[in-house]
Amino acid sequence: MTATTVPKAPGLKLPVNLILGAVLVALVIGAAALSLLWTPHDYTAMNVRNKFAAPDATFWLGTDQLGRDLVSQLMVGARNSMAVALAAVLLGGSIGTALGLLAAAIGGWVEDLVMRIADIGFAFPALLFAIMLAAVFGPSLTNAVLAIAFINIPVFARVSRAAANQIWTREYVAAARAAGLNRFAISRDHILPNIAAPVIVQATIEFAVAILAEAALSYLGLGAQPPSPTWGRMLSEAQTLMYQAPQLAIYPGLCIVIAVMGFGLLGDGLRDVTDPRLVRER
Amino acid sequence: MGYFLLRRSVGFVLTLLAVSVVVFAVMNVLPGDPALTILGLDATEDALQALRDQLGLNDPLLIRYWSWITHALVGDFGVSHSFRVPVSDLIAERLPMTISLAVSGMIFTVILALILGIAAAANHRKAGDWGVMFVSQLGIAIPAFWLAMLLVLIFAVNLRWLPPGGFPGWSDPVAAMRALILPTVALALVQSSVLARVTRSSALEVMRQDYVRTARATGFSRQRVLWRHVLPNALVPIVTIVGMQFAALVTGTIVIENVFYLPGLGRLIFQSIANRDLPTVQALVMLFAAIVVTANFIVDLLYLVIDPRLKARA
Amino acid sequence: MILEVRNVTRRYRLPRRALLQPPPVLVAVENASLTLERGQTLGIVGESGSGKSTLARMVMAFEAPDEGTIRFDGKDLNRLSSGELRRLRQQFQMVFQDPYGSLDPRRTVGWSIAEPLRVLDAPDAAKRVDEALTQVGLRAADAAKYPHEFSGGQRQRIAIARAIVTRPALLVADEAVSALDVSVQAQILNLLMDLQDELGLAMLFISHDLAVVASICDHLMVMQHGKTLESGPAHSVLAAPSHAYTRSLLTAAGA
Amino acid sequence: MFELDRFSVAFDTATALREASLTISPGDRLGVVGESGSGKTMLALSLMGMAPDAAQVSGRLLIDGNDMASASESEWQRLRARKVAMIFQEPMSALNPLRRVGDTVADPLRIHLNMSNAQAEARALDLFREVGIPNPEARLRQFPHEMSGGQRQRVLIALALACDPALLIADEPTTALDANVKLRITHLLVRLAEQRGMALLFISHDLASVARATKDILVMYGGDIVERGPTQEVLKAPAHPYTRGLLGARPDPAPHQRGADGKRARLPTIPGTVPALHDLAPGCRFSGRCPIERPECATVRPAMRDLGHRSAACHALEVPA
Amino acid sequence: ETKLVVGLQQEPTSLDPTADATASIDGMLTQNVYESLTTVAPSGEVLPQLADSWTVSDDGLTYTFKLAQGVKYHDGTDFDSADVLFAFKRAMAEDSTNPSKSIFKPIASVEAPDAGTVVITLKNKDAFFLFNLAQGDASIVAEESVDGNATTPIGTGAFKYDSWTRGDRLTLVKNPDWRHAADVQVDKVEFRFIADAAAAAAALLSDEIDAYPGFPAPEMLPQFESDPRFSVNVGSTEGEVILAMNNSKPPFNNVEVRRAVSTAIDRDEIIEGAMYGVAVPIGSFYPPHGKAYVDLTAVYPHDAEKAKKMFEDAGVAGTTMTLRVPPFAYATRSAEIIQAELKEAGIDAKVENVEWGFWLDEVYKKQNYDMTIIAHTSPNDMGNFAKGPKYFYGYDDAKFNALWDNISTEADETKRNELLKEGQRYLTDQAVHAFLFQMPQISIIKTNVKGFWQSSPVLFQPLAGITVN
Ligand SMILES: Nc1ncnc2c1ncn2[C@@H]1O[C@H](COP(=O)(O)OP(=O)(O)OP(=O)(O)O)[C@@H](O)[C@H]1O
Ligand SMILES: Nc1ncnc2c1ncn2[C@@H]1O[C@H](COP(=O)(O)OP(=O)(O)OP(=O)(O)O)[C@@H](O)[C@H]1O
Ligand SMILES: [Mg+2]
Ligand SMILES: [Mg+2]
Repeated sequence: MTATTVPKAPGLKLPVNLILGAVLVALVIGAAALSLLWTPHDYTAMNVRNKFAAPDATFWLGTDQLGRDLVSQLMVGARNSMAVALAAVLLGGSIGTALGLLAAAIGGWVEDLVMRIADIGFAFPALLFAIMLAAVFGPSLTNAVLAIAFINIPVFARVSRAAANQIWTREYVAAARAAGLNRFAISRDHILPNIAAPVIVQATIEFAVAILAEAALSYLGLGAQPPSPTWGRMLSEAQTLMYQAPQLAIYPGLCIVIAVMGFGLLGDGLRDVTDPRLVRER
Repeated sequence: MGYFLLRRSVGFVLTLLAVSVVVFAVMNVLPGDPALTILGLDATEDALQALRDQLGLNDPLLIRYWSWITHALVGDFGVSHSFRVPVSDLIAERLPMTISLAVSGMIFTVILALILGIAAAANHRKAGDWGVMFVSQLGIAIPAFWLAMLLVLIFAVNLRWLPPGGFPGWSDPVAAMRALILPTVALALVQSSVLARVTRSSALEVMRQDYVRTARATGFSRQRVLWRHVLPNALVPIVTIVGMQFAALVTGTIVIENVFYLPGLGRLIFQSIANRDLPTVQALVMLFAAIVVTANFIVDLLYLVIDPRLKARA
Repeated sequence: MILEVRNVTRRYRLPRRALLQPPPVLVAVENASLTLERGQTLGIVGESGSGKSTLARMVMAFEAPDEGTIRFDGKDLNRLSSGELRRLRQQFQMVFQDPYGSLDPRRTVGWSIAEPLRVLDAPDAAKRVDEALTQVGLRAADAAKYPHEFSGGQRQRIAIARAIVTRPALLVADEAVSALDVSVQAQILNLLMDLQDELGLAMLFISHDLAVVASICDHLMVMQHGKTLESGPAHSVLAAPSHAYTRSLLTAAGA
Repeated sequence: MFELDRFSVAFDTATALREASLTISPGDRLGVVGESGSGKTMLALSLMGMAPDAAQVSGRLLIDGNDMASASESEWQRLRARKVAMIFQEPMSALNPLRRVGDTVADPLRIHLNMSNAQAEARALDLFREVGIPNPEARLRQFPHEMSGGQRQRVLIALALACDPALLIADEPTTALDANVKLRITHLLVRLAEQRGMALLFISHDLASVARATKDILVMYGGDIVERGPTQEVLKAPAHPYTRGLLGARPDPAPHQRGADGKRARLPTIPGTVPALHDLAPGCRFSGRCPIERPECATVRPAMRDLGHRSAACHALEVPA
Repeated sequence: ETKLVVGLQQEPTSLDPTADATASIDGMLTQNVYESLTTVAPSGEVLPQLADSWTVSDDGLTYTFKLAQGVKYHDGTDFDSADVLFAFKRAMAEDSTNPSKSIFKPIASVEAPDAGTVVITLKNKDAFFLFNLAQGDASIVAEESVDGNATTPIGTGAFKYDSWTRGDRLTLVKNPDWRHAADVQVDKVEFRFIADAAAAAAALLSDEIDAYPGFPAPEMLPQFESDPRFSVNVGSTEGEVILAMNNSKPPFNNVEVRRAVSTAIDRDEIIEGAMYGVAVPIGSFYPPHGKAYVDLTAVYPHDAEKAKKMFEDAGVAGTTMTLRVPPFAYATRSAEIIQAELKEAGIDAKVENVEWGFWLDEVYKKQNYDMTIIAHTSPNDMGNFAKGPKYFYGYDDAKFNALWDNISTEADETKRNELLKEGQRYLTDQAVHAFLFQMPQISIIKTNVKGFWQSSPVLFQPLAGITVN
């Protein structure tokens, strides 16, 4: 008697964006992971006299302005940029989302307070914060991550609060209250999973922002310290080489685009397969 | 509504106050001596000391903060340490640039995003939709300064259609608008891509609503339904994001103003932080905070305009 | 007496019309009183906006009345600490109107049903979920499925299973069958009656459909604009309504 | 004037309407009843040319003799509102919350009938009066959230009537309303249909409303039309076992006392639940729940059998007395 | 009307060269808007300016200047010896914030016997006195207008200040009343502040600006060299780029360690990698274009193996040293290469790119560093090494202090040059720092613009001699 109205399983038809996104992300993460074990050359090995070398059998993509192997630099750059972006987004995202959830859960003056703090975070130049961290703890990639995470907090706080407020009006939340759950348990069990979609979308956007923010901080000496490359730093260093060696800007730029698009598509795809409403619609 | 206004105004003042305390504290724990930055490596110690006295840097922190905040309350933001002119003059000089840029960026963002987002929603799961989703994903991924360089290379250096940078001021509106085109695109493309996606998903959400079906049943064309019924209802989430984006555009000017050598606030705050010009940094951060809070406030008011139902909840 | 609502009033402050005027106040529920014994069903009928759901929310202690008291099993709900209230909540549960909105789409049905048990740390949670599912006419295996895999009627059964899994003394059903079609509605009503017989449930049954109320309620309360128009044993109210509104409802439903 | 001929609406995962044949002529008032998911809404949407994009439509749909089954969206746009109009189930959400209701009603008048703003507004006012909205002048300028459910439903009716359609489809127009309002709306629809000589397709699972509103009735189950005939006759003496089950399940407003054992009488129900529409059993959809099931029911789809001026699709049909 | 548009990297925050060290103030205004008693030719030769002529007493301590006649400030007030008196008193005062107060240190007194004469008496001989007087720090400003100079500079020069749009541009117009106004061809000069090198290149390539002296990106030169619209000049500046070591702290208080560092570095590689070959290596602290220059670049030839051994002998092999680098392209790029070179010699250098304010505070003020890279842009600044242990070099050497005393008081040029050579040799021998290269002055100038100095012994660039076709 349990003839449920399960629609015929749509096979294993995963959305294109999910597959494409997963492939791109795997590519980037793979390269980053591989760089821990192996790179075609020592990424710090320079040979100034062989700068801007054209691609050949030894240097697959040629060399950079100091004669270092571009492939190796890009691989190690993948590792560093991924670390920055993922860490910053995870950190800022989780704090921000937690704040947003808290604001929505408690409401009233707490919500006001959290949102005003978020305003302050919005208004406060990340640059100033990065300089402060560098000044107090010395410049490092970690501090760059912290600074970027910091600018992410208010963004996620806003997005998650808005989404959470909507979910709080749903009847299943009232049902959970009736079940005796307190606000924190409800936030954890019901609100968080159901605001995942907008939060994930925001995370993919912030992911791109983080990679580029690191570049901007590196430019001021507040990001990754030499000799570790990041894509952002490679890109900003290649700015003035646009006319002479455009490939030095194109490759890291392409890497950034690939990584960001990969995570973006993956995020879209994940939302498409996890949102039951979209599943139903299909 | 009155209560709402009151609560927001109190929030506004408290926010600015908190910002001022934080900036003041941060600027003071930062290593870096404004006097040394101004006078350079060859300055003698007594010259430095004299300048510090002049700038009031030798007073205790609290006294400096108190004097600053009491003056700020009456609209006097002090004299810039490095430029030696009233900070308010500095800001007044540069504000038009940044506002022009941010506003044109906002206009560009909104128009492009609405067109693309609605077009994508209208062609849900068709080529147009995929196209917009792909292009917007790309738009998010392209670094702003990188895009800026590319635009300059193509449109200023090679084609010579537009100037590579600089801002002639509004006395010559045509020149001013031409000068704004490239920076606007570089500044706003990312935001526009983000907004296009928000527009699309929020339009799709609205298109599932019953009243859209009613409108179609009334025999209206797709276009009419989209612009008359879907868009206005999709605006609430769009406006939320737009409010955040305005703040992002204002802060985004830091990079863009450098690449296009535009005389705006972004570059000013960058310089002032480097110069440890406390009064200027302080005033600018307060200004940014005010802009952010005001933008959010305007968004809240816009909700009321957009959605008559919300008037009941304010 | 399991539930006693005494002289309860609930006002909502509406937005100010002008800056200097005091905000208008909407009295959603005015001076409402009711009592409910174990194993009995009280029906509340009334037009849309008459304050039925507001009353239900107050009984569920989701919001507090501005005046009056609500006692559950002798305890004043609004005097309890939040911990005590949470522990007491297993004793009174609610079934909502919307069979689609009242289940978290991202959780399996079993998870949702077990939710009140987790709060209690009940050791035999899995067993009780199976039991509850069987009681509402579903299978234990259905626990692993997601809400969107069920029909509206089945979801309402799931919602009821969640409400009875803690073996509550009181069930508040706010328009629990309004969204269902006739044959499913009949099944659910029968189910509620079965449960009442089996568990000795008291029920607060909210509806705007007199026919439905008539088939299940012992007592009846008619509301309009927040006021209680009349109340009493169901058969006497239905047979001899004292208020014109009740009469009009009856004529509309009959005929 | 409207004719469906072996018309089907199918999705990848379900057949929502299976080879339905049906005609609607001017002045008809036809009720459609059936369990949730039986295809009532899909039938209505098909007549509006608004079946979901995902649906595959087959068969013929003739409107004034033109086959519209494969008509383009713009051809349909010309017909909607003027030839056929629809009011939807949920009055709370079927109105654009951001438009004043007067504008919503005036829109089709301006667009389809090229009325000026003033003309359209005057006409909207007339319509508001006609559907019985109190104080219509002021109501024109209100937003949906400022009106009660019954009033909103009237606005929707006014909107549907605006361009004087030949057929008005009402898809569960009263489900969300309380008994008084339900009654009034039902009477209003009947009155309007009679005054205007308009055909009415009244969809509901509330049998009492259908009984009041319609001359003929169509019973649907699992995508099939299982019975049709004059409303009063069908309700009095249902031919199809499903129709009988449906009628039996309806609660009646007389007070039910508890029995001697302290228990109350259960309502009669149809055992089992609606089959999933993707279980494309070749036979009768009702088989498995049917109290009078025969061996062939599971394998052979019963044809519509003519019973004088009514018909039903059942192998075990007892010709009513 | 002839208009010249000049791109500049740095925008000053004030327009008063006597109160602010920013080089671009001098680049725009010194000897253009403001004038000093003397001026300097590209060769470094001192020429008359507001002083028509001067005499020096035999003991080298008393200078008598005859002032130019009929000179007016841009605001119409007259120039005379009282202004000179005022300008010097102001710069020398206790509370003066003059960034180069050391210029005025040797002065015992300044007197004005009459309106056209100024007599300056020194406490001790100063070989650079007349040269120093040409600097912006010694500009002759008027008491009436001095307070406004930070924003509206008033001087006596060939160009008048017109307007300043902060963040964007500063405009000067020709002063028709200047003494030699007939020789000035340009009517209007617009300085545009374009900090970003790529933006500057774009502005040049799209004809937005006519000249960019001090172009910061040597890597972009090929683009301009191949373009017939531009001429690229690479000259010298007074900027010695050094890898500074903290002599007050181990391990760099050990001369052998410092020598090892000098041996470890490969100047050619650094110049190729950081400056794209556009720089002249230096072996000591003196510009190669100077008269007293000795080439000491061969004293510590690059030899990684030897350096490694030297580090081992000194017992520092395998240690980590921090290299704190300010945010200038020449420094950060050099740092990366030096890091690699030190690694080859067995030293792990931890590069820390720091922000400028941080550098000033931590490195310069607090001497909190092991190594850093910095360009010293002031002329005649070998005296830095005699500034004692508090200066960020942490270098205190009685022998050099005595030597510098001699140099700075020796009025005879030949003798002074000999002493300067000795100083160079001594600093190299002590390997106080690793001396890298002389900062080039790269100017990219439209071919139709003539008259920009190829090299510059000073920070200013007179615009009076520039022509635009
Ligand atoms: N949070 C609130 N703020 C302001 N007014 C409210 C609030 N909640 C309910 N109301 C108002 O209180 C009145 C009673 O609402 P309630 O939901 O109890 O009605 P109801 O009888 O359940 O109606 P329905 O049959 O439509 O569910 C309504 O006028 C409603 O608009
Ligand atoms: N977009 C769709 N994709 C797949 N199946 C659909 C879609 N829309 C409707 N259906 C299916 O078509 C069947 C008929 O739906 P329809 O809406 O006509 O039912 P109904 O009789 O109006 O039910 P109710 O009384 O609940 O309104 C349902 O089983 C439904 O699941
Ligand atoms: Mg309710
Ligand atoms: Mg339906």
